Amino acid sequence: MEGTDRMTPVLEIRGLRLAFGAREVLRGVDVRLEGGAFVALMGLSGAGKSSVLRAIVALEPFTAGTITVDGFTLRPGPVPRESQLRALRRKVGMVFQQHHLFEHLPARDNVTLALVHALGMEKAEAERRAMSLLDALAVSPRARALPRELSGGEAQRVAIARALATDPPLLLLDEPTASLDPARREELGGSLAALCRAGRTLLVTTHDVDFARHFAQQVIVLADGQVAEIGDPAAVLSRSSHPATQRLLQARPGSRAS
Amino acid sequence: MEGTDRMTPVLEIRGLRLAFGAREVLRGVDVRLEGGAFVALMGLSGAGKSSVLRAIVALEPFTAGTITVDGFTLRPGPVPRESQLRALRRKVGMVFQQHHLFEHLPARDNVTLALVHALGMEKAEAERRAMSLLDALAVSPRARALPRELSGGEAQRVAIARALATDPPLLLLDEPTASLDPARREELGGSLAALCRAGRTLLVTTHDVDFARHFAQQVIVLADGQVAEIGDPAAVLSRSSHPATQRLLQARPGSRAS
Amino acid sequence: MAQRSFSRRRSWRIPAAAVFLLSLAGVTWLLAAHLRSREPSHEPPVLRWGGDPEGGAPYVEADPRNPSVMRGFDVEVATAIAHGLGRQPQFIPVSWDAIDQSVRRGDFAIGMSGVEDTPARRATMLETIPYYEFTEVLTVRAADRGRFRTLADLRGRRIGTLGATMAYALLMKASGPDGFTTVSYDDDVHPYEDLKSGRLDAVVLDNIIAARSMRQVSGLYTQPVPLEVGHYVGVMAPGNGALRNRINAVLLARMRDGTLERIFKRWNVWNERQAVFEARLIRDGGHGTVAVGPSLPVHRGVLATVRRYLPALFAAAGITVVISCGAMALAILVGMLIAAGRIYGGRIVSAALLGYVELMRGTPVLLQLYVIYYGFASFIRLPAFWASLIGLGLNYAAYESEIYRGALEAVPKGQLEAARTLGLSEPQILRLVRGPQAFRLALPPMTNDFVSMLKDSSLVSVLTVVELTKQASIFAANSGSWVLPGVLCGAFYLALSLPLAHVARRLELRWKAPTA
Amino acid sequence: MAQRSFSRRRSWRIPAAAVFLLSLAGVTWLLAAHLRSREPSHEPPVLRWGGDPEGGAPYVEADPRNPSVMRGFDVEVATAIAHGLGRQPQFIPVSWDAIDQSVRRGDFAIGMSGVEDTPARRATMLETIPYYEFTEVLTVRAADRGRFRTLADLRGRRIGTLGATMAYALLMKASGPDGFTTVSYDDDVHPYEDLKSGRLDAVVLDNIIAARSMRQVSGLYTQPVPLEVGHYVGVMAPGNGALRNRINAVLLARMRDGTLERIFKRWNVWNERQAVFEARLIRDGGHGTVAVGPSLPVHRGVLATVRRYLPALFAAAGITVVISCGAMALAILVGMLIAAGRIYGGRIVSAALLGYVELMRGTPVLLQLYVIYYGFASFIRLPAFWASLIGLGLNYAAYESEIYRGALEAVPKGQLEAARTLGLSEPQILRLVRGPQAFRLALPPMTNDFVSMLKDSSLVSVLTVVELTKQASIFAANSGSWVLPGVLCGAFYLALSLPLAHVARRLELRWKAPTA
Ligand SMILES: Nc1ncnc2c1ncn2[C@@H]1O[C@H](COP(=O)(O)OP(=O)(O)OP(=O)(O)O)[C@@H](O)[C@H]1O
Ligand SMILES: Nc1ncnc2c1ncn2[C@@H]1O[C@H](COP(=O)(O)OP(=O)(O)OP(=O)(O)O)[C@@H](O)[C@H]1O
Ligand SMILES: [Mg+2]
Ligand SMILES: [Mg+2]
Repeated sequence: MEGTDRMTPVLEIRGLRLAFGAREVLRGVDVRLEGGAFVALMGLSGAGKSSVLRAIVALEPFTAGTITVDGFTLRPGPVPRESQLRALRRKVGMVFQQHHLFEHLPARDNVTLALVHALGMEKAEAERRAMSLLDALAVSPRARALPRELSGGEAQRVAIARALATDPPLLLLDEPTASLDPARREELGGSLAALCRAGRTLLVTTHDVDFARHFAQQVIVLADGQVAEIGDPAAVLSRSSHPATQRLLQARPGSRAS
Repeated sequence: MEGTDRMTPVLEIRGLRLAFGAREVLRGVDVRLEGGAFVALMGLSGAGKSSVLRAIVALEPFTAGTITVDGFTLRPGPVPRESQLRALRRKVGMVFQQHHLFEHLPARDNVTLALVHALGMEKAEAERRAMSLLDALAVSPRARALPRELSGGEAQRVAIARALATDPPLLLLDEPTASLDPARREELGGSLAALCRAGRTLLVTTHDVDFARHFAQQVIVLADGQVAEIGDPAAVLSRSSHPATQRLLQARPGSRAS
Repeated sequence: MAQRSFSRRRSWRIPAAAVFLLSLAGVTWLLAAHLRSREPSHEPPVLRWGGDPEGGAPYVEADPRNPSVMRGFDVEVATAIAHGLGRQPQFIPVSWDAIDQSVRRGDFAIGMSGVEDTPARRATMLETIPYYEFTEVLTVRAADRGRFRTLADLRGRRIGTLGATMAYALLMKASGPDGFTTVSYDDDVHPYEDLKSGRLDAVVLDNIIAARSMRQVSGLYTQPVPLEVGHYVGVMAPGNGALRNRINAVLLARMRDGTLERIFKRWNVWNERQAVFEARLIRDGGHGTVAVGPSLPVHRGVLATVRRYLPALFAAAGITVVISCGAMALAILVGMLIAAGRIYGGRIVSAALLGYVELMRGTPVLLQLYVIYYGFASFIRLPAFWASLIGLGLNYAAYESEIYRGALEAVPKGQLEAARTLGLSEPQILRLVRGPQAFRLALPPMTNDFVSMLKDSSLVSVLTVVELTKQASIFAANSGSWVLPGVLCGAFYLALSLPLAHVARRLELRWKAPTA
Repeated sequence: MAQRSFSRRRSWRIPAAAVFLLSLAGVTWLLAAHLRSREPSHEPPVLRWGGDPEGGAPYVEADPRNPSVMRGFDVEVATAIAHGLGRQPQFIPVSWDAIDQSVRRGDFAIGMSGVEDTPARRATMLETIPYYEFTEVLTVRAADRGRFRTLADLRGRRIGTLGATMAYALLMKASGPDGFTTVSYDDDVHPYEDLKSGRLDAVVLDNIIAARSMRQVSGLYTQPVPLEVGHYVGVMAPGNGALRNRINAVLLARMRDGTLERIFKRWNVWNERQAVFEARLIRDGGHGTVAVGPSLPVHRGVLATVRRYLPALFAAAGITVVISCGAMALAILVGMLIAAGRIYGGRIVSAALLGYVELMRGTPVLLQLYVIYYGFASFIRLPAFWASLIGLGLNYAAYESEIYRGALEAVPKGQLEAARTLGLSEPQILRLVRGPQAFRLALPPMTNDFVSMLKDSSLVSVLTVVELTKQASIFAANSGSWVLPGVLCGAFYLALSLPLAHVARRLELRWKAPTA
């Protein structure tokens, strides 16, 4: 109700409730992202971060609330048929926590597949784009390897490249930093920041406080199926007094060291 | 050759060379762990950390060198048949980077399986042990969930519980912190530290510098298929001048912040 | 609960659809059988007619003075017809129970060899008007002429007859109420011999055969009261209507001018029953005459026939189920062992097993059944039932093993590695981790095999085991048409496989793909 | 390279093992056929002997005065034998080409109905010493008596004979060098009629049949020079040796006391050839007499016979391959559509498809073939070949669809979700992500079906298509034994399925399970 006067959001989640069987995981989540935002979604393991992202890309049915992506609205009830999701698919990209690479295709073809068949790009051009992306993420040497031949971090970066390839206006990344070494995280953070400077909108779940603090413009803390706290990373992650945030960070080494 | 006078090591790797096809990933790795050690194995993504661990548990054949676990020695060439590895299996436990939970069994049974069938423990007792472990890792509420119903972090913790259950003298953990929130990491670090105080030996790969610094007694940096640097975490991770270590940490937010 | 009721609804929907389609097919077939025309574009100068030389006198027999020349009243009637059509008769020898198929195939235009007018035949073939009226009579040992006057007197006794005849149908119907056993023969000599020798207590066949046999076998007595009235007709291919009508005309004409009477007298099968019968036919110009009172069992039509054969079919279906299940159990067991051997066994073991698989898959199971039943008989003489079960089982084991091998190899290696590092032995891993997950992958193809096993089990009939298909073909031989038994047989198999497939689907849902 | 050679070695090892096992089975069988004894524990007072009443005079025919009494020289010889053994003869009617099986089954002790002494029969059955020596003679139109003196004169012509006879074997052998066409008949009347009518240029049959037919069909001429010498023997079940020897003794005795001569004279089939023949037999007491010079083709033994039938078998195998491949292609195509429909289609669609699957899986394919070939004939009259191909294809499609459905559902859902979020359409996902990974899972069961399709294709012989099994059974009928054709047939199927299985394995290795 409030804030409708502000510029129309790229993503708006209202009172999202989501349950697996009897177990209600999300109990009314409200999120609002303007274009060009870089938002970190944090919370305890099992808090429901992945569920939120999966709900946004219409992979998880939800019981109440609405999800609106740039005009396209998802409603409670069974997931709509793919044919009705065309519009949504063009607007949102996703990196899965478990990567979900196409096991029968080499790294490069994992990236080009959508470019060629969904965007109808020339094969040669698609491969150029794929290689440049893999290069930027420092996995181009493994471009010909099958997913089962990749290391954890390499697989993760290929998955990121695959999602970046189609260059969707809204990008959801589920724990993209999980198995990256510090240097790679830095690089990833940098390129993501560049992306949202270019107008893309990013919603990133992460357990890496430093990463969130240095790259996100805003942090959303998910707890007990609801948004516990929203705000500037520095504020939330350093000086927050909110119990949920405390629970998430309380044991943070940095804080203990001091 | 040197140091044979010291107490006999739990794990000794000598000149380990490992190649995938033409690509040589490990080019002479030497590692030596005494009982009760807590060692962090670090390195760029794709450096070969997982390969080292997999080689130790005889899942990856290697081309040169020897791996000796508490008297049991692995040699180059094809992986020996399972029947000849009985001794090794009882000595080493492993947590996989991709978890590899048994998809058809609920979380709890994933933990009890080995207890009942490998150690011949009473079913009831096995379940008590499993529940207490899951409890310690805060996933006991999901004990009845199938792996596909677990969140990334929950799956990871179940995998850890499964490895801890059989309580092997040498424990290899591949990125156990990857998808854990800061609080869970702290708890995990704590319980691991307790384990090695109880005499277990731990070799843990991680990209989490803080985790390594606070819990490991020793850090091994893997680079270009060899051990680039080895030493006290504080020293290596804060004041190291070694180029490989620089490459790994150079972008570390902490260092930059200063 | 909701789940249950849902699945029940589901389980209903399927048979509904299936049975609907099945009956559709059946009906089309029957329909087609009527519509299909085989009439030649221009009529040849000869009339090809088919008969069974084995039928013997007085129907059709080879002239002893010149065996290639046929004689008998059917021969003469056929000749009369041919001449009436201005053609030359040409005789085509055919075995009696193949007459319908042959005429349908167009081997000859009309079949005449003591061919009876039966509902089954009328449903599928074209019949001329009847040219002879016979009666089914009860023959007993002379000594018993007082005791056994009617079928009712024969409760608990054995009555013989010729298979695929009206007499057989008549007995099948009466056997229920009157509670006697019907014994079907393939020739009309043995029944009377067995009657004399005491193996039977009575024989029911038509008066002509009875008379003929009485002349050969002494000490028998035929009860004067007929059990049933029937007619000999010429049988023609459906759609051959034009010719049929002209033949009917000729037959009527020959009745009027007494030609038929002379023929029948010459073979002394004429009696005043014929006089009455022909008079009636001539009166109403051959119309509606074949419609005999509904009281007569053979005219009870399809449903009654079906009801008559159901018990036998059910029993046979039982055999089919037992053999199929037994063989499948064996196949699954051996198949698992082979699959395990091929994956875990050494070079030699897996090579040998591969050889077994390719040999069993590559050669016809029928051949294998022969080898097991006859070939091994010198070493171990297996009863037909066990030979069938083992033969089918070992053959299917080869197929199953391939299915399991594929499924086992499809289980994610990571889980196997995890299991190893946990210290589980390979057999344990197979039993606890790999097998369970492979099983679900194997379930659909396994169901396929189980379902086709039901039908392959019909092969064992070559080992003298009477199962569903065999029983159906006996039924077919006796009802003189394959249509009804075929559809029934299909329905039975369907009824067996549907629950099977349903259970399999339930299992599949239960162990939903873990990767799902 | 190394890979190649390895796989080659492998591909050799398998057929080796397989063929070894196959021949093993075959040998066991032959062996067993010899060893197996069917002799009854105590001899009955009657001698049951089997003959074919259709054989007609002078062999076996029904006495016109009393059709249940048989007459003919075989009848009298059999009677002489029975009396010689101090038994009563009991005649068991049997169709000529079933004599061997029946006697083997123990329906009667000895078969005598112009039964020829052939290598095949000698290999599998027990033969008495020959009791009559006949000759194979060449009959032509009187007009051609000058042109067609020998088989060599008949290059490019059509020669008729009776199937399953020595004459047939003789022609099969000569047809190669002399380049004429052999036409096999089921009865011995039609060949001569067709010869007269010009459909044939010559008929080769034994002198007795020739003489008989010449009496009935005019305008024919039989060349005096015999093509071949053969013998009639009594055929008995293997292991019945004791009785056989006593029968041989009786036969020799009857030759000495001239009984046989009188019999043959009465049926005027006696000639001085018999005198010489009997004299020789009596001289060396019936030993080694049947061993006729190796120059005679029918005594060339197994290998020659095989070589003779190979071309026909190869041709038939071709049909089998074409139909199997065609049907399998159809099955795969339709199966994929059904599987896709069941997974992606709405409630109604998938329910209907499920109905189709259950109906096709649940009912015998034979029934379906009948419906398609005969049932639909009124709407669309399919040629047998196409009906077979379509029938098998549609039936197997049901099985394939289940395999694909299972495989498609086994592909990790996560990858499908990823594909969706990338904006790929469901058809694209099926084609690019799901299908390729499912295919490898489906490969082993698919191979199973392809291999069994090869053998199921034999069912189409009911639609008059002559494929491998049918050809083998023709072979069997002509060589009078199922053993050799059976083993050959099996070997052919094996030879067809082995490469198939091998290719499948290569494919499997190529697309090694991604999860591996
Ligand atoms: N398919 C499912 N069926 C049942 N429960 C599920 C399913 N998927 C997730 N859950 C449960 O829902 C809760 C939220 O899962 P989710 O993956 O969103 O957590 P998360 O915030 O992503 O945790 P993590 O940081 O560990 O990834 C978890 O407790 C999980 O066990
Ligand atoms: N099965 C395989 N076939 C071919 N190459 C492989 C295979 N497994 C791993 N590699 C390659 O070997 C290198 C080392 O892999 P490894 O998993 O040990 O790296 P890592 O140190 O564990 O990396 P990460 O931190 O991302 O897990 C990587 O470049 C990887 O691509
Ligand atoms: Mg998550
Ligand atoms: Mg790794």
